[in-house]
Amino acid sequence: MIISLLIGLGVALGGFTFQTALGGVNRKIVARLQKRVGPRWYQEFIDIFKLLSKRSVSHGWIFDFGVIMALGGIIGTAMFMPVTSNILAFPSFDNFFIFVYLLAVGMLGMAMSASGSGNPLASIGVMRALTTMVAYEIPFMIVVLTIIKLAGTSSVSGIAEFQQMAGNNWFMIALPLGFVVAVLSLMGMLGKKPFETYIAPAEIASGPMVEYGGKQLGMLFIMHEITVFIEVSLFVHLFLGGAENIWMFAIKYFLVYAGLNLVSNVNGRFKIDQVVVFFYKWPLAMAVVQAIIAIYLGWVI
Amino acid sequence: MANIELLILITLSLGLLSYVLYHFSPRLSSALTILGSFFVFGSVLYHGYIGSFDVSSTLLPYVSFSSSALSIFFAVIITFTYAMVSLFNPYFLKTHKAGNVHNLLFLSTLAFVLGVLFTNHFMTMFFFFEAVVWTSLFMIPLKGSKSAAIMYYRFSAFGSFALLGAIFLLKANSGTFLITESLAVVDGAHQLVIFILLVVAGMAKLGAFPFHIWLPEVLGKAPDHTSALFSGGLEKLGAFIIVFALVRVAPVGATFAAIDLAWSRYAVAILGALTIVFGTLMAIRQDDAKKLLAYSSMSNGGYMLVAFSLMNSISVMGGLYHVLAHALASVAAFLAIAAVARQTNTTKMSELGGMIHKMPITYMVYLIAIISMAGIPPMGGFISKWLIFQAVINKGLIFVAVAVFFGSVGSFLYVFRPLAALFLGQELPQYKKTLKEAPSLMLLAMLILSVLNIFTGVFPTPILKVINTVIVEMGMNEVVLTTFTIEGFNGLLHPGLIALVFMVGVFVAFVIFISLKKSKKVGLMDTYTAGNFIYTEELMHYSVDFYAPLERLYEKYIDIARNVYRSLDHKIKEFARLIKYFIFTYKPEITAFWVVLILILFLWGDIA
Amino acid sequence: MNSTRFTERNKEEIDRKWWEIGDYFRRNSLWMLMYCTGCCAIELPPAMTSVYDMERLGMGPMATPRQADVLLVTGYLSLKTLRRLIYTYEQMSEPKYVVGFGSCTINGGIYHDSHAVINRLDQYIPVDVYVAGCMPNTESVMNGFVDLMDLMKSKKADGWKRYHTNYEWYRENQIAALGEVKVHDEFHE
Amino acid sequence: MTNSMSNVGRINTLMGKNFSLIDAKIIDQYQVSYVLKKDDIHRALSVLKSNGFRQLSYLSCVDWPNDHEIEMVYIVMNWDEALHIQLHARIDRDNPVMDSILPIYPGAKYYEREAHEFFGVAFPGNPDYDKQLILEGWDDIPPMRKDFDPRAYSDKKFTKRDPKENFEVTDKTSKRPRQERREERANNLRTGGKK
Repeated sequence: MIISLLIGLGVALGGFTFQTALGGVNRKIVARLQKRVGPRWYQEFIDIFKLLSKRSVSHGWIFDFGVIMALGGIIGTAMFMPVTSNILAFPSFDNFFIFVYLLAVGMLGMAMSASGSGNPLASIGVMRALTTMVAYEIPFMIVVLTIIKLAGTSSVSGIAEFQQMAGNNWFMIALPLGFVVAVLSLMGMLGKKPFETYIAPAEIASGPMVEYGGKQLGMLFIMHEITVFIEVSLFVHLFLGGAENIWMFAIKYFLVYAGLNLVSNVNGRFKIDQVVVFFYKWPLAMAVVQAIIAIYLGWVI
Repeated sequence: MANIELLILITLSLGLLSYVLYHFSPRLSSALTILGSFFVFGSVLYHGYIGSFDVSSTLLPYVSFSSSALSIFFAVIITFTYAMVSLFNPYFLKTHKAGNVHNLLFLSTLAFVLGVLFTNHFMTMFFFFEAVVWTSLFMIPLKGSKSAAIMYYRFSAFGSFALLGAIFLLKANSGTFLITESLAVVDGAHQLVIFILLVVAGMAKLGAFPFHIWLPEVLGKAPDHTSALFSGGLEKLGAFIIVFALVRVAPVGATFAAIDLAWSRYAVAILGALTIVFGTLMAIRQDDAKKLLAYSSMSNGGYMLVAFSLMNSISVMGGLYHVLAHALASVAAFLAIAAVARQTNTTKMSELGGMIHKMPITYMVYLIAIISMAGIPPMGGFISKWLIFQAVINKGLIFVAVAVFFGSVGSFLYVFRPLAALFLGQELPQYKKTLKEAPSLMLLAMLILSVLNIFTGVFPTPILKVINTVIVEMGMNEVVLTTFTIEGFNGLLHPGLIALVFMVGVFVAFVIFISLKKSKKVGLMDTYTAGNFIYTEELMHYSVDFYAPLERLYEKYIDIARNVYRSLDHKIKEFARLIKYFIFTYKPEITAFWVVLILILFLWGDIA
Repeated sequence: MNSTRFTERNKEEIDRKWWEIGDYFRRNSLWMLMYCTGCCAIELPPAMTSVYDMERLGMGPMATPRQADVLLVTGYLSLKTLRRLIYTYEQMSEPKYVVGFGSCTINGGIYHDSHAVINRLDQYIPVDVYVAGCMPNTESVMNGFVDLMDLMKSKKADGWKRYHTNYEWYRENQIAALGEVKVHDEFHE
Repeated sequence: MTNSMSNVGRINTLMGKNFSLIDAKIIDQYQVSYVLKKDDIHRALSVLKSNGFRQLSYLSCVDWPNDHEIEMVYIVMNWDEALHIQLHARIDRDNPVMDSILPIYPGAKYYEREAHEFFGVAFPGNPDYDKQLILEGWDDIPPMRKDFDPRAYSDKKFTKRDPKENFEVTDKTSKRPRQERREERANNLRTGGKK
């Protein structure tokens, strides 16, 4: 058990390191896109360690407790994450719903802490984040329902293995409509450009993060990086057939993350009710159609 | 106390005694109520666990009892709710209009609920059912609102008539009023009608769509701690009836081939799905914290409907566990809100804020309750939702799944709102001085509930084993359980492991936090205001119209169900006036003529 | 006796080392809070975008004072804005730095004889780096930032410490010019 | 064109008929200026408002210290005819009191407060004309009066930086390498590290 826990912590730490480095690389890519030089690839590490070294302010115990709960919940979630079929802390317990709901603990912690700061902009940001969540989560869950029904297991590594066994028949190809929906939902999850309404620095001063500085903000940055790691890895496992070895995982992960970044950088920002209407129009319809085609009619490539 | 009949009689007489005692010492009367409730809960739990209930009845005429695993399961949950709420009683009696009857009504509903659960005779059941309705009816207006009680009575009467109709049809079908015997032989054309009538009776009691109108009215306007009773206790009677209808009355009609489910069950599942969606959407836009929780009760009732309608061991286990988890969570949440309302005299979120600074324990209780209610590990709600998801996904019910997922994510929205607006945010000056933490008895009740909320989420196996006996009793296969894990259709769940890993994560985060430089404490008003100097707390507290952008999208359509009932109400009144106009005129001979004519019409077939 | 003194010195040494490591991170990741009071603010967009690309120095704009490290005061400060500036400066988390732009923050610039505009910013809050010019061109702005990093490296950018040690003095100056830093206004009550 | 001029004419006759004008000036086809007595201002504004001049564009003052008078200026505008009318009236400078026009133009509230702050004119009828608006905690005579000396105020209130007499760099040799490095760095910054 102890060894499993250590492996899990290793996955969380590795995921954090990998994603943070990749975040820096992606900032470089975006800078290149805009004809800039861009920061160093390890800039994100510098940012986070700088924040941890600063002296912050605290608005009472719930402000700190929420941050601890947020980071703790996310680290806990990351500990369940399979990287490849072998690197996996708790085999057969990496249930998909654990990721979705344990992630929510982290989010709840952050939301609680933000509201506890007493700043109305933070509460507005949390409201927008939750509203966005109710928008993107439903189409995504319907697509995942289809996948679980087809694969017969809700274990994430099990789903990845199912795709590998079926001759690398990735769900990306088998469920093309669902894949499109999942890409859109993933952009919502990561808070990428058209759906980053809840950060909105110019309107609500970065929303939930408005009162954070120093170590609390640093911990939330760590939390954010691990969250991105969890969400992108979930996507890799569910749609891109997981990974046989760690290099394949890194490549797939990089492609997904960089692709999303490029897409998001040519977009503007939706209003919050536009986000909801957007997700409940085409993505939901596509997800339901995909589910009907795949489950009731059995037309899967 | 092993004899159910004696238990009921003792509870009733304790109620009468507390009524008498109230005139001498209200405190003593409340203590008696608490003792009585705990005594009932203790004996039901103990004898239910051993299985040594004495079901013979000697004192009451025409009444007979039987005990089954299902009824014991429900009885434990409901009596536990009563015991917890009874701890709140002493602090609320003074705020009531007629405090002296409260304890009497409280204990007599408890007695009648036991009657409903343990009787084996349909007519007795109906009698007890009506008794519960009538006694609980008078608990609602104690805070001063009569309209809610009238609404409650209307829908309850509707449910009772449906139940009565089903009972008569069963009697006609099988020739007996005994529950097990009459349900065993039901078949043929009557089956569908009986099924519909029973489901309608259950849904009216559960507050499911389209019979949901009364639920928020009653739970919103009843005395603050009584709402918990309705949500955690009496509403669950509806679930009990639903289980009768869905699990005991065998499936009827054609089967929906693609998902291998009878149409009638699918219809119930769809109704459950609609209940979830309506409850969620309405809960999101409530300003009154109690009404918000009431709509969340409605939405969770929808989960129970979906679970029971799917008719396999995983889903029924999920449904029964949801009954338990939701009872614990919603009672804890209602009681936390009641603890706040006792001091502030309001449950409107737009008038409250910053309660956490004076009531931190109440806040933690509410936090744990809503984590469970939203189905987030490591609390009990997650286990039941996971089981229900397993069943829904296994059946491939896409449209139900949309509703189930929507309700699950939507619950994050509505449970977070009281947290942010009522407990967190700016500390409003009007409550800064007077507010205190809740008194010890109330804290005791809330802490017990919190501990159970966590326990049901971390180590559910003992309870699931009990549910397994219920499932076997219903004639289904038991769910595979080991000491720590639950096996669903497509995966294993290890709740203890999740809790452990979560704790490890929190520990790591705590180590990171504590090893860094200490932060400077600043006040709540010292926040980013774009450089402006703001001194008024209300301006810095975001609590009105919390989800305004989302509400704007659907607020045009919310009144549809209510309008349907209002126009129905109108039509019935019109019809009654028409009859009055024709029949009950000033001339008695015309009335007599009509009565004779109608009698003749009714008796036509029998005479000929 | 001997050993305690040793550990004390050791502890100081360790603290100093940590501080130096922290300084490396801090000077390579300066997050700005732009207090755009005057015309010098127009020099910031070219500094941020592809011509000069501030991001390669690790700098970036931030939304709130809590998150930011360096406060950019771009231009003249009327009494009304000075109050807000002081409030904002006090909300920033430490260590914090201030860069004053243009001649207005140095000696009042073309507004030196106005009844509403202060002359020397460093009388009210500590300034680490001034960028002279009216307006300074973008190279000087960038140079000012690099100078700030050099100052941080040589531990001379200690304005926030000076604000603590000389707080009474700063406070006196603020009161002399403003009367009262925090004022009530009817629009926020 | 003729239309606008006829508008001016119409207003001219309207004003001439109703009020004793001290002076009337047609600035161009879109602007007319009248000088009235202090007591006529309110009536004139109501008449103009009922004639379509719905918008109060501006309200301000001019200080005439030599005449011991303050001149009030009201500018109203008609959206249908594209016509601005300036109304001038002089009031006593030592005791400047002008009744508020709040009942006629509610939008004048903040203009009057501003005028009070900068010129010291009192506006009875405006409930909070003496609340502070722009100058927070002002401690001198109103700053837009001509006898207010901003330089003296600034010298008194704000610390000045003493300009150095001699700007010579004391040690040229030691500064040289630093300047060179600085130039190089500036070059570097401009080209982004490329030659």
